[in-house]
Order: sequence, then structure tokens, then C-alpha cells
Amino acid sequence: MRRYFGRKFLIYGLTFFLAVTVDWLIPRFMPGDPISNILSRSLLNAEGAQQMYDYYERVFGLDLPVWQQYLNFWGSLLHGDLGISAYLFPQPVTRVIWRAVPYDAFLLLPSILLSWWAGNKFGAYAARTKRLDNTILPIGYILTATPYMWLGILLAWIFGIVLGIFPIAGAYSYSMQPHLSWLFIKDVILHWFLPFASLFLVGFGGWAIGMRNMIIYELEADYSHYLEALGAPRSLIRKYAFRNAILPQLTGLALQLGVIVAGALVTEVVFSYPGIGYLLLSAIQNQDYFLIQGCFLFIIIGILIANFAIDIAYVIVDPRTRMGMLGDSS
Amino acid sequence: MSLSVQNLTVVYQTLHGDVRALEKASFSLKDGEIMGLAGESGCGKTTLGNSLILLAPPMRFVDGRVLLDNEELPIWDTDRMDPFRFKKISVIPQYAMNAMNPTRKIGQMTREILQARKIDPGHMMTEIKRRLDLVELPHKVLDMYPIELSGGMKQRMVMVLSTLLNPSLLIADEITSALDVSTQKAVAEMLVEFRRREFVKSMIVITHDMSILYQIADSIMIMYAGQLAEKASTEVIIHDPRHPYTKLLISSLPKVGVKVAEKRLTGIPGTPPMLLDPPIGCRFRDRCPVAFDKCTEVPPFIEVSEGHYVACWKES
Amino acid sequence: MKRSIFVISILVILSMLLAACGQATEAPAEPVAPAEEPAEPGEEMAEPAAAEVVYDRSETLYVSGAAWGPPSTWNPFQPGSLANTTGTLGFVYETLFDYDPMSGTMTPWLAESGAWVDDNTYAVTLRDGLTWSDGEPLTATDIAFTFELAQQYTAMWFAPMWDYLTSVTVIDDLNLEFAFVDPLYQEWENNLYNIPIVPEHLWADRTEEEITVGANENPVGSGAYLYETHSEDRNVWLRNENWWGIPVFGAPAPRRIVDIRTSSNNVALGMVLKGELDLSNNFLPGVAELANQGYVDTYFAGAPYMLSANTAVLFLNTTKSPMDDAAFRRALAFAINVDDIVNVAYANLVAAASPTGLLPNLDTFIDHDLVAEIGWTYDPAEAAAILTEAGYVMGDDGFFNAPDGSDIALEVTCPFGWTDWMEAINVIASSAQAAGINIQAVTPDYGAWNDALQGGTFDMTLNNWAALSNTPWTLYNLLFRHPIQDVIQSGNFGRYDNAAVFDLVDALATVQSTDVAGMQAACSEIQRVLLTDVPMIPLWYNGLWAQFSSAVWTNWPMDGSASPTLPTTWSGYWQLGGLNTLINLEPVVAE
Amino acid sequence: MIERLRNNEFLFFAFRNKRLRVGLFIVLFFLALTLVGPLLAKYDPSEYAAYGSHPPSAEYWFGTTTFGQDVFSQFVLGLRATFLVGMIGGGLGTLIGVVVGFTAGYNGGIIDEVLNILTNIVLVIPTLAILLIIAAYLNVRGIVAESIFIGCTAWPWAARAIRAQTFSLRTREFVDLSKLSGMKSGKIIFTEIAPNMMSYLVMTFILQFGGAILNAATLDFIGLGPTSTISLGLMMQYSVLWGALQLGQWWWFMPPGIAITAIVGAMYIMNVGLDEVFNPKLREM
Repeated sequence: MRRYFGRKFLIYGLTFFLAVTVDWLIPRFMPGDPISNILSRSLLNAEGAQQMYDYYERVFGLDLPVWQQYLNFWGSLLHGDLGISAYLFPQPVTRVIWRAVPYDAFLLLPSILLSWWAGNKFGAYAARTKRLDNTILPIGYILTATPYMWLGILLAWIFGIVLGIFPIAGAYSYSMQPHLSWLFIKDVILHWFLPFASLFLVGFGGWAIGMRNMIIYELEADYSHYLEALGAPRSLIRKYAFRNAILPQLTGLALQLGVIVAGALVTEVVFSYPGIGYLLLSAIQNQDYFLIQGCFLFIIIGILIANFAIDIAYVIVDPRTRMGMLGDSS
Repeated sequence: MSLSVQNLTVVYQTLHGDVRALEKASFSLKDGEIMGLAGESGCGKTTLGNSLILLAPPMRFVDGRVLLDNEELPIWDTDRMDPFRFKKISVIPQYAMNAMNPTRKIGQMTREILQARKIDPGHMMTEIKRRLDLVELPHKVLDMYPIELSGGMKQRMVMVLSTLLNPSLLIADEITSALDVSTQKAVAEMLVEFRRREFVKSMIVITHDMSILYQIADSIMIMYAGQLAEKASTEVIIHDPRHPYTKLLISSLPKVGVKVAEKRLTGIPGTPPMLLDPPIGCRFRDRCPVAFDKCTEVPPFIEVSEGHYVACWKES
Repeated sequence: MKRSIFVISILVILSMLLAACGQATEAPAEPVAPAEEPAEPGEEMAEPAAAEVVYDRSETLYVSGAAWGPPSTWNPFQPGSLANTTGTLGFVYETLFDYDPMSGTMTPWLAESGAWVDDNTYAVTLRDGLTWSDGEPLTATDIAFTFELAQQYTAMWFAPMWDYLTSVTVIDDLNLEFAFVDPLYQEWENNLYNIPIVPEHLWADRTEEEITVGANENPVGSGAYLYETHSEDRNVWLRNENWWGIPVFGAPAPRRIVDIRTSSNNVALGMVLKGELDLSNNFLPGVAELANQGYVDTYFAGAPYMLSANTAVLFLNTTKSPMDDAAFRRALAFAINVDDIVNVAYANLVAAASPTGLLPNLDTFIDHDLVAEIGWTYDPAEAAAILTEAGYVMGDDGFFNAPDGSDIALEVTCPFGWTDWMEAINVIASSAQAAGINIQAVTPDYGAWNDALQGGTFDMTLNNWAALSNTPWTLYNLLFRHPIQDVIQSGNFGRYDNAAVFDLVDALATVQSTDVAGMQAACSEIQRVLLTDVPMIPLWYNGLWAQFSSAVWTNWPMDGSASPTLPTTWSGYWQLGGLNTLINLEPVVAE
Repeated sequence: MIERLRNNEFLFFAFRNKRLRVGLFIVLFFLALTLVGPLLAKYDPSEYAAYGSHPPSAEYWFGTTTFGQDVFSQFVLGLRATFLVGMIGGGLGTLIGVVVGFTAGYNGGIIDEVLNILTNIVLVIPTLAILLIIAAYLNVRGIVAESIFIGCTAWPWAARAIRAQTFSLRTREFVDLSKLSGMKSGKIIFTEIAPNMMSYLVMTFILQFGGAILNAATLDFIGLGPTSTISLGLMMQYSVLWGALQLGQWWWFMPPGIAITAIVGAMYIMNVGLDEVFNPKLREM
């Protein structure tokens, strides 16, 4: 167990370090010059431009030697300071991101957890009968194979445009100011539903199939046969199979996080939902390296935390990890 | 008569048709008899073992009757078999190493199985503990996960578990093959001990390992290509086999007590026939040194002397 | 386990929901920058409105197309690209004058009048009774303060003006004088309606950083609207009922303006079709169709549907061969099929540009005889003729080779994702190829494109950074910006180096704006250089994209309506008549 | 005896397996369309075939875009891009995965440790984030470049799976070794591990193939795809960007989505089919 966590921490540590370094490289690596991008649209005459350029360079601290910039980056990072957004100048990056985080949590957590839960239940159920398996399994496959944004587009087109049931842009109506009333909450949920649905459906399909396959393997496992030989009822066998099939699914969840984040990004783009993914895209389109850095960092941290949570859950449900027999190759 | 099997025929369903894995097997076990069941791999001995307790697809029951303590076993109907399993007939499977749910504490799993069989685990506990002592397992294994046990310990745990309800027939399938020699010996002796204490009435011990049988079996039954070849007391099989196949088998063995493992019978030219469409008559015919035209008919499995059955025209 | 997960996720949903609302509610109430305390009174006026959380459609105007991103700064001195908060200049902060491109006249705004007393002195008289939205009076000292900020801080965009502005003298509350040496009359006039006047009593004790780049949240100005709130995708402005201008100009019709930042134009399009948007200033390619079907209104009933906002110019890198050859450049001008750009890439939403590059509002300064004489139109044959004459030889690959026999293979670029321009450069490339000039269309990412543009490493590229202006000098000053630097922030990207024309432009700058004839003469000379030497090629006028619906608000400016003004919300256009448009609007009376 | 039947039964099962057949058919269908499509397409993908947007018709089979480009022509070219990405990206991903996974699994020990940590790191860092940066770093991008960095970031899970597989096979062989005396381990690798791995590799590749396609679509959609050609993802991006939804130009955004979903879905279904073929436990008798 100690070994298990020791190794996990090592990996997370390394990952974080590398990620941050790569992150720091972004503005230095990418083409274009953030400052001239800021100034490019402002109609200045020659000397004015030059003066402003120098000024901004100081503001962004790009006039220091590289190694110092790197150290400063770590320094300010530990103080939770990610610099100033160029595209949302002069807003601090952290503030911009914090404004987006709740929307992500609101969109991602329910869709991930619910799709995982429902998918597993459903997959286990589908594995039970051949008929269900043959009819519903393909649907699952089609769902996982659907590109997030396309499902988003479809839902937006059908429910937003053709049927006009749901709004397809923003987090709440333009005609409202946030306040606590059922009207507003309903409005928020209406805006939230389609993006949630597209994330949920794609995930759901994947988990259902994963679980279905897992269960089938487990039902063929030796311990299942032994139970049969001892005349144990199907219910017990299924119970064991499900419990054991959940474990790989849990690992799967950890592995999927990256993909899901990507999915969330494009989904937010389709529905212009003001989460980090959407922010990241605008940052990229506007060459706002500092904001890109911030978003990237947040995503990494989020995923690391999620992974860690899953590791803990794993230790709780799987004795083998506790025995430290599996290390991390679970 | 603890067990009597008559004309038991079981096939494996494959897409190319039925593989006749067990052909008209008829034999019986006396109360308290430990019968060894030997033969090359793929000769159908495991099929026989399984068909007695868990006849599941791709196996298919074709014909025959099985009486256990003069009661018919509905082996063709897995649901109706359930009441007998564990209570009347039980098994120590080939895969005993992985037989236990890896994510359940052993004690908990035991309890759940017992409850599932409508037995109050409560007053089984003392008995379980007694038997753990017997197989030299500490009581705390009940609070352990299978992964924490060594191969031998798991093996013994499964033995205790399978025999917990004192079945009158126990099928032990290759229980020793995965163990090192010393543990093998111990496990084998425990089987005898179990019978002595009447945890089980009689046993069928399926194995490649003649030496084990030599130690513990009262009688040995030899199978070839899905057919019974010969059954007799251990002494007789070892020293005075009658069936040509048995003879070759025994003679091909090095000194008794040495492990033969899965070594193909190099002594005998040819290989066992494909059982998809087995040759008519005696299936050993093609390889048999003494085969003659009569062998195109299936030889009956007849008692040539007290408790000694042989399926060979030469002998009848 | 399963149950727990279920429960958890339910809880999560609820908590997130509340989180989102809670977070959203506090969003507007951002930590306020120092020296904002006096903003309180303004807040109070906004008070009753702030209580409203659901807006009354009939008094609200929904607009979009101005913001490039979420509102981030309310600093009126923030240069163009960052002014995601349209209205900071115009709604909150006002200028001395207003320029109406439709009539081509300067209208006094904060100023009651302004005039050159002599060649080096400009006198301004303010209107009486000007007030800041916090109740303080707006006086000449505020004007002086504002102009002097630029003297103090070189990072202000209009700081260079102090090269010829020597002093600002306050005479009394309403009168002040600006003293100059050799003033650039043209630039000065342009600045008159671009420099926002800020309140001294709130700005005096701000640091340089706060003034030049501070976010200036909860701004307090003198204008017709008050900042009410904002979020990621909108700015909400509330009418200033105590605006000094109401008795002068009349009150703007909409009580509240929600300026929406749509993630992409298609969202705006959807909202326009649903009638959720009253005025969209986004570029919507399909809109000609919709206008014809009557779903939306545009300024012109037919092509080009839109007014012209700026000139898309093809800059040629004159430091590279063969663009360093005037003959080649002129041939290229004949080789580009502008009509295809207009018809295909823009589906008739734009108009072809005059070779002089000047927008229609400056038509008086176009020397039409000159254009007729030496201007160009699409004519591949002519292009071929010019090239052949200049010694270019048609190669067997169907493309001309340079006189020295070397192959010609050029790239025309625009940023990836600027789809209308991407289509445009496709047309440029294909029509040039048809004329025997080997040009490929290439679309790098914005950053790389901008590097090449400002670093002068491109072959030829599109640019349209000269804004709608009161003077031809603005455009020509951009096209012939000098001196030429290694990195050119804006203008003369092709590094066309011609002292003669530079002098002409500088001369134009110093012509009194009242001296129209003088300006025309100066322009004519510049245009002669432009047409003969072809340092760059003006192609088409980008539209002042505007599509509006009369479902809730009517009397939009349209071709033919009495004294039309610009139907736009773009940042920096409010003082170009945008505000008058709001004043002229009329609510549709229910039933 | 099942063991002995398996080999000659493989093809039999393969052709009998419904899922495998369906999946294969769909993939082949689109592949064929990719090959013959350009011949059928009447226009150049970027050519302005029509004046403005038209719904599908005999002239424009899939209609035209807002700019009047022929959707069908773009579609077939986009298909090619999609398959290319799948092939190169999926192939590369599989290759790296195999090398890393097999080395780790077969050698074990410190090599395993190191590779394992590496794998986990790449696994945790969200692929897209990296792709975003790489993609943004290249100013002018082509399909091949895109495929390559997709492949370079997609390998970890493959490596993991293959490592585990190699590991189990290896250990399984040890048991056997002790059983059957005198069989050379080299022979084991070829007779036992290789065939088992083969099936596994095929399936890994198929999954990587599908994954690469989806990744590419995502990149393209957010404008980080190829800048020099058309792809299905780009078609989706443009259609959304230019208000195909609002203007009801369904013929513009439907085909690319359907194609991607169908191809990837078919891949996955093929995968189950193969799984059932390779793994007798899952066969339906």
C-alpha cells in the first residue's frame, strides 16, 4: 500500500513538474509575439507603438533573462499567480479561470459520474440477456463512436433549432441577471441540459460497453464456475462478477478523464458554454499564451486530483492494491 | 454402491459438429472408494468429472444415467442439479488456485455461499475452524483475501470449502499438478484423511500423476479417447494391466513414483484420434499392436475378474 | 456503491447549480479598483434598475458584434483590440466632437464650439451644464487634465500629439485654448472625436499603471448610459436619466442595452432569426438571402446591403523581388478579379474599392479624372501586356518568369480562420494564376501571420486597419507610414520607401481641414503615386456589418431615411453617429 | 480438443461472426467511397461550384456550402484525410505502444518501472492539451503532421494493455515451461506468445485507428486541424462557424458526422467481433 501510494506520488510529482515546465514553454515556443498581438489592432503611429510595446513587455515581465523567467514562473505559480491575460487584458489569469471553473464543475461532474454509474448498471444489465445484448449493444457502440461536437451539433439542431425546446448558447438567458429564483434556476438548467446530455450520452455508451464486456469475462472466470459447481444461485455469481468488473471500469475512468476533458472542450464550444474548455479555445484563437498556460495548468491539476481520488477509491474497493501486489499496473 | 454411472455419453458442441468426448461410460464406485481416473490429456477424463457436477455448454448431455446413493442425478438439467451440488456431490476444480473470488475475504465468501444455500453460517463456523486446523491453515485466513494465500494454502482452503457439507462424492480434478512434490504429498494424504473422517464418502481423483494415485487410490480407471479402457484395483492396474493401452501406458512410465506429467506416450506410435468423427469400434485400434478385425466393433467394458473391468476383444 | 454514486451526483448537480448562481451573482460585484468610492452616487441611480433581474423586452435593446471577447476593461484609453467593452467610449466617456461620416460633418458634442483662432491656437468652448454621472460638474479643467495625461505618460496612445501640442490653457470653466507649433491639423481634428474625456476628480490620484492599463471597473463618465453589470458574454448598460445631453439631443430610446458577445457569428445569426437580437453587427455571410426574404433589414435593400467601414488593402512586400518592380505591381493590380471577391467570397455583401482606397464618405477627395486616366480594373490581357513590356517572359508552365529568367512563385496570406478573407485570397490566387502570375493562397495561424506582417517577411497579404475617418490623411498616413522600422506595428507593411510620397502625406497632415481644395490637391498628388507606382492594391470595402430587426425597435437608419446615421455598436463608432442611431430609435408600441 | 480445433476454426468463426462482417462491410464501403469518390466528384473541393447554398440535388449530391462549394467533393476528400489520419496516427500509436509495452512487459525490472512511469505521465497529461500546443506551434499544418502528433500522444493505453498481456503470457509460459520439459523459450515466444499477441495487436490497432480519427476530428473542429486541406472535422467546423444550423443547411454538417460515427463505430463493432473470434470463451455456440 505504501509502495502503491509512494509510486503514485512519484508519478504525479513528475507529471506535475513536466507539465508545468511544458506549460512555461508555451509562450516562448509558440509563434507570434503576445504583445504585438495585443497592440496589433490599435492604430498607433510608429513611436507611440514602440513606447507601448516596451511598456507592455515590462508589464508581462518578458524582458528578464530566461532562467529568471522560469524561476519567477514557479514562484508566482506557488502564489497562485498566473500572470495577466493578454486577450482579457488587464484581468489576472487566475481570476478569469476561477470564473469559468464552476461552470465546468457543474457540467463535468454530473455528466461523468452519472454516465459512469448509469453506463455500468446498464452494461451489466445488457450482458444478462442475449436479446438486449444484440439490440442495445450497437447503440452503445454508435454512441461512443460519435464525436462529441457532432452529437452536440445534432442535439443543438434538433432540440434547439428545429424543435426550439432548449437554448443553444450561453449559461443563462441574456434577459436575466443571476439571482435566486425558480425562474432563473430553470433557465440555468435549460441552458445546461444539452451540453450535459451530449457529454452524458457519449460517456454512457462507452461505459455500458466496457461493463458488458467485463461482465462477460468475469462470468467466464474460474471463481464464477466454482460457484456454479457449488450450486450457488446466479444472483450471487452476478453480484461477484459485477463487483469485480467495476474495478477495471474505475481504472477506465481515470484513463478516460483526458478524453472527457477534450470532449467537454468541444461541447462547450458548440454550446458556447463559458467553461474552461471554451476559455481555452478563445485563448488559443487570440494567441493569449498566458491564458492558455493557465487553462492547461488547471486541466492538469484537475486531472491529477481526479486521478488521485480514483486511486483512493481503488484502494478501498480492491484488496489487491492494498496488498501492494499490483503496484499500479491495475 | 455410492455412485453408479450407466452409458453416460456427453459431447462437446462445436461448429463442425459434436465432439464425442465421453462415450457410453459405465462404472461404479463402492462406498468409501477412492478411484483414480487417468489418461492422456484430452482423453475425456475432465469431461467425465465435469459432467457429473456441472454439465454446462459447450458440453451437451446425450444419454445415460447417474445414480448417487441410489438417487438419480438430473445432470442434464443444471437447475435441478443445484440441490445436489455441494451437499451430495462436490468438486475441487483443476483451477483451485483461482477458484475463490479475489475481491472477497475468504470467510465472507464462505458465509455468502452458505447463506445462498440456505445454511446458517453461524454454527458452521466451529466446524470450519476444526477443518482448518486439520489442513493446518490458521483461522485468520478467513479474514484474508485469496491473494494473501500461497498456492498450497489456496488449494487446501478450497478442499475445506468444497467438502464442508460432507458430500458423498468428491471429484478432485488435477489438484496436485500445480504444486511442488512435497505439497502434493501432503495434499494427497489430506484427501485420505478426509475420507477417514468421513467428510467425504467416496472420491474420483482425476490426474496425470500415477504416483499420486499409487499412494492414495483404491482403484484406477484408465480412459482413452473418450472411452473407458480399464478399471481395477491400483495394484492390478500397476502390476497386471490387461488392456493393451494400459500396458503401454504403464510400461512407458519410468519407475513408479516418478512424475510422468503430460509426456505424450512416445512408446506408442500415432496419436489419439480426432473425436469429431471417431473411428468406429475400438478407438485405440489404429495404434494397438494386437488389433484384429473384431476391433471394428466397440468392445464392451466387462468385468474379467473381481472388480476388474476391461474394454478389449482380446480379453473377453 | 451504486446508490452512493447516484446520491453523490445528485448532490453535485445541486451544489454546482447553486455554486454557478452564487458565483455568477457575485461576478458583477468585482473588487473595485482604488479611487472608485465616489462612484457611489452613480451606483444609487442604478439602484432601482439593479433590483430588476429580468429585463423588460420592450425597453431593452439587444445588440451584438462589437465585443471580441468577454468584457475585461473599462479603461477608455485602452487601445483598439482590447476594447471588448464597447460603449466605454461613447456611452460612459464622451469626446469633444462627434463625426458623422454620412454627412461628413463634425458635430460639437461636449464642446459647444471649437475653432482655430490662429494657425497655432485652437479654442474650445464647452456646453453649459455638463455633468459627470456622479453629479460633479464637467469643466474645462477635466479637458485639460485629460490631454495632459498624455503629456505625462508616453504609454498613452495619443501621447505623440504632444510633439506639436505645447500647452493647454484653461480660461474659465467653459473655455480653454490649445497652443501648438506646426500642428498636424488633420490628426488633431481626428483626435477631437477620439480622445475620451475623463473626470479629474476621480483620475487625478491614480498611478500611471491604473491610468494606462488599469481595468477601471465601475466606470464613471459623463455619457448617456451607465455601467450596470457584465458577465462573460455580455455588458449591460442602463440609460443615464440625468444625462446632460437629454435636453440637447434627446434621450436615447432604449432604457437598457444588453451588448452580447456571441461566441461565433452563427450564434448571432440564430438569435437574429429568433428575434432575440435587435441589432447584429456580426459578419453573417448568409444574410443577403435573409434580407431578400425579409427576415432581417440591412442599410441597403440590395447589394452591397452594407455601408462601408474600411478598405481591405493588398500589401505588397516591396523589399522582395518581383514586388520591388512597379510594373509587376501594376500588372498584378489588373490581374486580380475583385468582382469575384465581391460576388463569391462575400456573396455581394461588400463593394469594390476605389483604386485610391478612400471610402465613399471621403469621395470628395478622390481625383476621379486621375482614376479614369491611370486607374485599373480587372483585365488579365492588360496585365500580360504590362509584364511582357517590362521584360517578363511567359514560361512553358503557363506562368511568367522574371526578366532575369528566374521563376516567380509567390504566396498571398491571411490568418487561418478568417474565413471570408481565406475565400478572398483564394480568389486572388486563382485569378492571378489565370493571368499567368503564380500566386498560392496560404493561411498561417494568426500569430505567425502577424509576425510576418510586422516583420516584413510576407510576400503579399491583406490588411484593413485604417478605420473610418473624417480625413483621407488617416488612410494615407497608414499606407505610407514612416519612418520604416524593422518591426512595423501598423501601416506600410510592404515597407514602400519613397521620400517624395512621405512628404506629400506629411504635407496633407498640415493642411487645414477647412481648406478642402488644398486637401484635394494634396490627395490628388498622393493618388498619382499610388496609381502609377502601385505600392499596395486597395481591393474592396469591408462592410459595416449591420442587420437589424424591427420587431421591437423601429426607425433604423436605412438608405433613403431622413439623415441616416451609422447603425453600429462597434467600439469607437458611438461617436461616429452610433449614439444618434439610438436616439432616433422608436419602440414598437404593443397592439 | 477445443484447443486443437481452434486454429482451423479461426477463419470459419471470422466469417461466421455477424459483428465482424457488419463492421468490415461498413469500413470497406467508406474506403471504396474514398477511392472512387474523387472520380465521381464533379468539382474541386474549394471550387465555387454553385452560387450560394443549395440543398442536395442531382447536380450537387450533398448540396453546397454557403460559399457554393460542392459538399460531396469536400466529403470524399475529407474521407481520405480521415482514413489517412487513422492509418498513420493509429499505426504510429500502436507501434510505439507495442514497442514500449512489449519491452516493459518482457524485460520487467527497472526497464519496466521506467517505461511504466513514462507511460503514466503521458497518460495523465491530457492529450488534447498537448496537441493544442504542438498544433498551434506549427503554423501551416498538413494531415500527415497532424496524424503524427496524434499517434505520438495516443500510445500510452496501448502500451499499458500490451505490457499487461505480455506479462501474463510470459508468466503463463513459465508455468508451462515447468510442465513441458525441454521446450525452448524462443520457440515459446513464436508458438505461444506471438499468435496470442497478434490477435491483441490487431485489436489495439483498430481501437487506435478509431481513436485517432476522433482526436483529429476534435482538433479540426477547434481550428487546429490541417490548414492546407479539407477534412471531415473542418467541414463540421465551417458548417457551425457559418451558421449551417441556424440556416438549416443540414446537408452541410450531417455527412461528415455520420461518416466519422459510422467508420469509428464499425471499427469498434469489428473489434468485439474479433474479440469473440480470438477468444473462444466469448463465442456463441
